[in-house]
Amino acid sequence: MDFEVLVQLKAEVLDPEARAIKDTLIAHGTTSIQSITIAKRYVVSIENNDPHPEEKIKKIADKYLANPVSQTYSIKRLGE
Amino acid sequence: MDFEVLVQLKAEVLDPEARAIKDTLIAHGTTSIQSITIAKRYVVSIENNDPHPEEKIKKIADKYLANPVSQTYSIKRLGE
Amino acid sequence: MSSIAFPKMTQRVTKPPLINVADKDQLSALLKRHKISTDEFDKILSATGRAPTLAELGVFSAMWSEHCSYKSSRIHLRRFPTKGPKVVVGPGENAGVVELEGDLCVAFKMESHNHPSFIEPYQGAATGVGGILRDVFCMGARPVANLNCLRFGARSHHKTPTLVAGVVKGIGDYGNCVGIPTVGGSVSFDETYNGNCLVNAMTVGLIHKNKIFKGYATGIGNLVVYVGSATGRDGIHGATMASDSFEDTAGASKTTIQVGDPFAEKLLMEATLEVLEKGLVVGIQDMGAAGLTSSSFEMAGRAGNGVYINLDHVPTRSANMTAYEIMLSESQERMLMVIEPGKWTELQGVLKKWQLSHAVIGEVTDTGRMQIDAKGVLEIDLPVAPLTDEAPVYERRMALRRSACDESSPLKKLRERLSSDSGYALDLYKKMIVDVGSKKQIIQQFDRHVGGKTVFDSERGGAAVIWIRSRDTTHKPFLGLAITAGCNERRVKNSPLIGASEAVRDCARAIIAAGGLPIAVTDCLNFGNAEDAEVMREFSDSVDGIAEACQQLGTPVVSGNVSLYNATGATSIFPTPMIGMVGKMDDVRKAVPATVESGQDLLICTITARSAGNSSLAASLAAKNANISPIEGAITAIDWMEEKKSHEAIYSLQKSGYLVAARAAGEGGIGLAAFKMAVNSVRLGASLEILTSDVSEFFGEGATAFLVAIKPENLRAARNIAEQSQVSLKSAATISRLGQLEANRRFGVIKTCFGPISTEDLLASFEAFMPVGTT
Amino acid sequence: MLTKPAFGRLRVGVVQFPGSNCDDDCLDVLRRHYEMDASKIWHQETSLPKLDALILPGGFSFGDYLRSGALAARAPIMESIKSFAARGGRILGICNGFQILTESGLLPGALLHNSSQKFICTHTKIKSPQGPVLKIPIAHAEGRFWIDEEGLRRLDDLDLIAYRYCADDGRVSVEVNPNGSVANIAGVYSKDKKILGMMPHPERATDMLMGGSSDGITVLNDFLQRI
Ligand SMILES: Nc1ncnc2c1ncn2[C@@H]1O[C@H](COP(=O)(O)OP(=O)(O)O)[C@@H](O)[C@H]1O
Ligand SMILES: [Mg+2]
Repeated sequence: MDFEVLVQLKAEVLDPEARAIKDTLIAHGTTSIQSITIAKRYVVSIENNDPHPEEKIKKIADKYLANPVSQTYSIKRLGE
Repeated sequence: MDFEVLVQLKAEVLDPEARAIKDTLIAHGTTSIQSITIAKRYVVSIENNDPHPEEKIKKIADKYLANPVSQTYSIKRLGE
Repeated sequence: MSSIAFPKMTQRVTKPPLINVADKDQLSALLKRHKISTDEFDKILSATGRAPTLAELGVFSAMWSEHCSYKSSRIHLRRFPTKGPKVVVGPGENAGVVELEGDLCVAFKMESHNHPSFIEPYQGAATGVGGILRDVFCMGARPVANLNCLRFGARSHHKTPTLVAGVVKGIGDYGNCVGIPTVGGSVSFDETYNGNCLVNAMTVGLIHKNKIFKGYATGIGNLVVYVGSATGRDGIHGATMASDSFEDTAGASKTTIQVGDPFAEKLLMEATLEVLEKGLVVGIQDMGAAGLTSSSFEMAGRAGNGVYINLDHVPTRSANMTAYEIMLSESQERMLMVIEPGKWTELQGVLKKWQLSHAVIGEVTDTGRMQIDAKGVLEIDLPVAPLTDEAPVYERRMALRRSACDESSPLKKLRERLSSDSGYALDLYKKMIVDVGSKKQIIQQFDRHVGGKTVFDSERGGAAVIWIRSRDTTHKPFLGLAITAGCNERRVKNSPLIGASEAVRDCARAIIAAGGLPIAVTDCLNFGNAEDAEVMREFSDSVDGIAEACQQLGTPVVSGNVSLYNATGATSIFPTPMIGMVGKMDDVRKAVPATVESGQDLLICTITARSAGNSSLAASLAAKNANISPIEGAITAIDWMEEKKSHEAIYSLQKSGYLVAARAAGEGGIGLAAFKMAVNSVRLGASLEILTSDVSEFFGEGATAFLVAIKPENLRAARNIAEQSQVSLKSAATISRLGQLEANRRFGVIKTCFGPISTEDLLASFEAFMPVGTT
Repeated sequence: MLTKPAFGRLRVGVVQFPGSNCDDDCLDVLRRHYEMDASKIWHQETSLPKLDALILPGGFSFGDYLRSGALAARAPIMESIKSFAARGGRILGICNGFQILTESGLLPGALLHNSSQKFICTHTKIKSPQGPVLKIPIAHAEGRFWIDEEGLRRLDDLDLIAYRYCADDGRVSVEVNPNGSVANIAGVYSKDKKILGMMPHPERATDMLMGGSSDGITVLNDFLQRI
């Protein structure tokens, strides 16, 4: 069973990398870019016979993948 | 118009971060994890009046967001 | 266009809403959130002559905060010796400056980022490094070295691994990217820091005497220029403004964590140094704590002028930011400059080259007031002085901590056990070694070589040595700096007065051991709750201890920082007055390392002043590892006459060229100091034999000043030299090349009077220093 | 072999990107040790002055955002650098400079996050196929050289592996691989051997006072001598 965990900076937290990429693209002449945001996408595959996969992935995301001080995350089960 | 660009290491390239997370999870007693993969997810928003947004995002991904030597990428247009 | 006049606000749309002082409940909630006492609010009212606006209240809250105003510490800090023939800029400026040789000066300062690092270790530590770098380069000094002093909770505490991993990575990623080598510091673990870690960062820079810039908003009509990253709702000071009746004006926003951008910092640094070199600004200050508020008020305050700012011109990152938010944001990598209008075009050229956003946001006025418009509303209209020079000063209550009843009994027992049970002694020794730990896992994450000036860094232990190596030929070609920082908090806890003196003395010893001459001191005074009378007494005594040592050593305090309220519930941290010291090296080729790196046969000797106090186990590393709290037992005051004799001896020994290595004896007694000195050669296969069999000397701290490594054939001559300074030099250990029998061992052996130690295991635990954690 | 004064007549440029931080260190060696009249070249230039060689120094160009070296590899100056290379110009990329060269396709392979996932600053021993063991420091977070098997074979066949991490005695083994690089590779040449990229910093080992090694001079001599 595959889960996608998307981890992203909270809204309004400065993302200097996204800013630098955007600025550089524009400086190099790429037009009509409005914004760039960056997230990390984890795909965690859990054995099918696990009794509580949803709980497990939530715990993993909470404890290991996202930093609650600065980040938010979302979980999606990927199509079979 | 928003595009998602997912950039990932090629399958044959070791991702030490993914491995470290998996190892830590297992060491801390989390069972039934089969695999973890990590990708970087860019959401690039392009102005609606851009005449060739698809071409543009492909060019940005090709030229900037992914390094063809070690990475692969995929592009998806995000729902309106 | 060669100059620009700032477009003044002519038409104000509305009057700003004032706080309703009649609503007592609401007012007291508001004051509580802003940490303003009712007495202080009365002072505010008399300064403003009316009820303040919300933004004004925020400004008072920030400027009168402990962090900005030093209100609890100020009366004590006055006791520091701050003057001296080498002092060019003393405390009160962004960094202290002392003369090194001729016009060449050193600017340096240490600052705390404890609280943010505990909340978010990576960003907290990173932005701490960013802040201290800006303090130094905004004076026009080019940073050449970073150091950091870290204190974490017990290794076994569940938070410790994550904190260590995050803080170390944060410091490394920031300093490495800006390109300033991180060459030294200190770190230790103790349960006293379980709820309050300490992250103190220090930067040392080089500057020419006639090119020192200060934070003065001088010249009526001069422009106030904002430079650097845009302002977001980052780390807004004090509480968020959710007060019902103010919702409309306050925007009720959530504050977000401060994120460091070392790339932006590097650009800001290059631009600032270029702008200052070209003389394009009159005054400059970084926007550190309390951001635009403290930088603008302090610059105006120092110059005795007023400043007008229109916040509509401030580059912002978030939409609809209120005056309150813009004024109190602590977004990183920003600078405030005051320039003559005629310099605008040239300034803009430099800032554009370095891709920095910038804007004229105001001008210097003769009103003596800070007047700030936003969206057509005069949000702030305050006299400057009450917020700066006339900020409240408190003489907090002090009380001497009652000491434990039978001070010496646990120590007596420890001493007896160590003398009678060699298995126990050996175990305790190993425990101490592992507790101190190799700093390798930390320092490998720091670029220690960028800049090409590093002669000795943390890899060699002891003080760092930096080779000035400039192309400027007015100074000696091998001129350098010796730099060190730290403090032994257990000894300060034991006796704040003596322990703090010792912290200064130990820094001086490290510099002297490296071959340097101590010049001046910076400090970062980390203490607990200022409203706890015993804590304030610890603070006051520590100040006196530092003052005494600085007086004795001729090393004035030229900059520093105070961090109070490092407490969790009723428990305050051990008093931790971190000391940073800079010394001069006339010839870095003659620098003496603190470790031996070769397998050659050597003698390790102690340098002990004749009437030095007894070695004491009180508050020692041995006591810590035997779980004896530092409150018990006493340490003896420093005999400065004798101390100076040992310094003299080291200088003479250096001149003689006999010193292969030298280090301050410091914590952990001769046992640990000998281990530190020899560990790298043990790794190469040499063996270390510690000859000392006296438990007090082996484990105790206090009596021995230095350890030196010399060739055996030089013993007699070296002893003669030491005796001329009236100190004794005795062999305490030997390092010897491996013999035939041991030739196939990977590491050498360590022998002590308690028995031999298997180095394979010991070195593995010594190096597995960092609790494993992820960021 | 050229003598020091002969080196001194070479015209070498050091390219400065925003975030470069070893540009001054490189210039310093060229000026102090080789007595060259070397100069910096700003990344926004669109043409190069007349030069014998270029150095792309270490640092964190554009903050190393995106991937280290990626944004610099697309900077305006790179077009002229590519034509300089095409004309047979010599280029040395150190650390971030190496990353820029692989990102721009001037050198093969890619430089990925160290397998430890941590920045590492330490002294390493490196060795060219025929040369002596050299002590040169490294300082990087993304220095794991990666190339596919075929690419590695090609590097080997054409003798394009410039330096490998090795032990004190010159032996190449996993134990002395600081970052997980394929085949312990620390530096590689372009096909025509005119471009060299390496993670270790030769400019940081040009005086015995700098960590007890001046082996970096051997590396720089070797590079300059090929001009
Ligand atoms: N947090 C730190 N950051 C950088 N360097 C450090 C840090 N902590 C310790 N060091 C350095 O590591 C070396 C060894 O430190 P330590 O174990 O305290 O022994 P020493 O007695 O030599 O100071 C010293 O040179 C010190 O400056
Ligand atoms: Mg120390």
